[in-house]
Amino acid sequence: MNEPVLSYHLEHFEGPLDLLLQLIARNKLNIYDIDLTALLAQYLEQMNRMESQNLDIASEFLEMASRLVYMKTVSLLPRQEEVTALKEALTGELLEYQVCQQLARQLGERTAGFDTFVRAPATLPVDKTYQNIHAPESLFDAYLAAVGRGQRRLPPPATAFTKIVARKVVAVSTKIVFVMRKLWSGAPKKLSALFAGAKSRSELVATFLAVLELCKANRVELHGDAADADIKLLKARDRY
Amino acid sequence: MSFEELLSAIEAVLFASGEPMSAGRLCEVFSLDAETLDQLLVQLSDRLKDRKSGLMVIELDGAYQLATKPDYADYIKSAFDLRRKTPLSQAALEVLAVVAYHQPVTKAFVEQVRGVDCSGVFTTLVEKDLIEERGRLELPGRPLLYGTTKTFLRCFSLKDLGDLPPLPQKEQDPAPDLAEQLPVEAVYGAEPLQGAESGVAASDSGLHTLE
Amino acid sequence: MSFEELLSAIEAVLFASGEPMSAGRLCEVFSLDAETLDQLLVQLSDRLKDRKSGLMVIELDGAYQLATKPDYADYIKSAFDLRRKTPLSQAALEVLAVVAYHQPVTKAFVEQVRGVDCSGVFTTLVEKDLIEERGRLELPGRPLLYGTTKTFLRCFSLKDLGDLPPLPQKEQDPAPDLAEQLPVEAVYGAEPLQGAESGVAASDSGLHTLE
Repeated sequence: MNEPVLSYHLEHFEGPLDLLLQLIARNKLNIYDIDLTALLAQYLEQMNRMESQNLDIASEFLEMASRLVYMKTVSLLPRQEEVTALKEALTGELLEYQVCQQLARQLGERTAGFDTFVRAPATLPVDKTYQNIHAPESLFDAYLAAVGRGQRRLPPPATAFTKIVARKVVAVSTKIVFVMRKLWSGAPKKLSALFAGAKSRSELVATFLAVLELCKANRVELHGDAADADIKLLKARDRY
Repeated sequence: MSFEELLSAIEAVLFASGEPMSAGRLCEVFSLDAETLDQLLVQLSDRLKDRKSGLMVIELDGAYQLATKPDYADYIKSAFDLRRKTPLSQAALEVLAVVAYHQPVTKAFVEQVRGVDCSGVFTTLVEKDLIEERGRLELPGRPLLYGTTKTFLRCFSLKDLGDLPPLPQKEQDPAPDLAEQLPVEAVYGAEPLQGAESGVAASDSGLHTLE
Repeated sequence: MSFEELLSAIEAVLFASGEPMSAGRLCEVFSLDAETLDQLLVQLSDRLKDRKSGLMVIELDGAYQLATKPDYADYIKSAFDLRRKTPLSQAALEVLAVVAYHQPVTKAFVEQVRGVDCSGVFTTLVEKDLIEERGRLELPGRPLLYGTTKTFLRCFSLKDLGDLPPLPQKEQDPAPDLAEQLPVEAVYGAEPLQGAESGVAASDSGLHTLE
């Protein structure tokens, strides 16, 4: 069964089942009693070919490969019950998919209706306001239908974001300017003084980041520990 | 109102509606009983044929719609710059087939049959109005169910789902004896179709003779 | 193509168009000169009259359109009125319920809850005046927010939103419980401080409730 098969042009597969069906048909394998050795070899060869053509191999193909390998392994065991069951399951899936393909072909042969055209509804200046009356409970039922009783799938509601977004976020750049102005006189200041007037946590964070930026750029110098530290602006002549 | 005028009025209403209109609603608009409406629609259909109209009346699952005849498709496509080919991929046809024969059905079921992820195809088919939501399945995760639409019926020239090509009875190729042991319906028709369409599944199914 | 068939093809194209089509475009599609087209349209008009069609050709500013005859306006109106009474689909009800309980809410929120695209349903619900736009969310993309309308209250026999049937468990508003898991202020640190202590106290208390 390992004779060259490169003459086949198996290019497009709808999925691993489609590939298996094609391999089975081309190699005249018995779908009801699959020759695992032959099928696995062919399947892996096809995967290699896809890989060598730099095709993206969908995870489904890899899954099927590992399934076939597993079946092959199990088939080496003395007891054959498990492999028989696995093969039957695969046969079932292949037959089912074969029917699906056949029905799809039949549908594909009768697409003449795609050549009929209809028109959009007339746009009458009519009031489309809804008219029916429902019990309020119908909403409750629909809500549970959509969300489920556990309500696990609820994403955070819009209001959760408005809170964040409504707050003013202070830009670090404005704080850089602020720090430089404070220190412009050249005299060292207490680091803590820079934070004294902060009105929000965002402002505190921005001020801190501004100080770090300025340190990195070699524009300020810090001496001392923690809140007690002094900060001094380095004028151009002081640097380096 | 004369009989002739009634036909014209129905034509006008179907034209304005655009979408398929149920027999029930037509009866209500024109204060007709179902039988008379049926006759009138046959007459309207004949009249359009006699006068070589470019239009026709189609019946879709008990609703009626005016549509253009397929003969003029090329002109319409060129007038509106529509693509020529039927825009359905093999994947789309396969998904449609499973949904049509098993509806209502979950995406997971279809994916199991096809062995591949079908999310993209489902989105496309919903966009093309060939399938639609049909409630949810009472299972963990409450998956959505899908069924085919009236547009699906029109596009595949089906009056209703009973018109679908019958399921294949057995495998054409190999091992007839094994095919008997494992009838396709036993594998494929695992979920009975609900409602009026059950005839599709039942008609060819050896399983039902057991009852 | 025979003359008769050409008329039918023009009828079909005008039907599918819905909107007026310029004479120029029609000439192009059918490879006709303007004069011939004029004659054909007169003929088509006559043919519709002959077959006592409910439709007619109208000309507006050198463009042509198929339209219903005014005689049938009342029927058409009553057909459209009936459409208003079509009950909401399950999908529409679900969307409406999620909007009602969580408003103001984005389409993305509803789609995440339902696990499926809901654009069409939103359009329909706005058309039916059951939901309406409520400004935008100040997030990238500035998505639209939706809420329910007065018509909604009337159709569901509610005096106000407080009348909505209460949801089970504590989750009438999932916000507080989410906030506990993930205190927005603690993470983003953007809460205004009215004096440093209160801010610290607040975030501390949030953490210590776990003990």
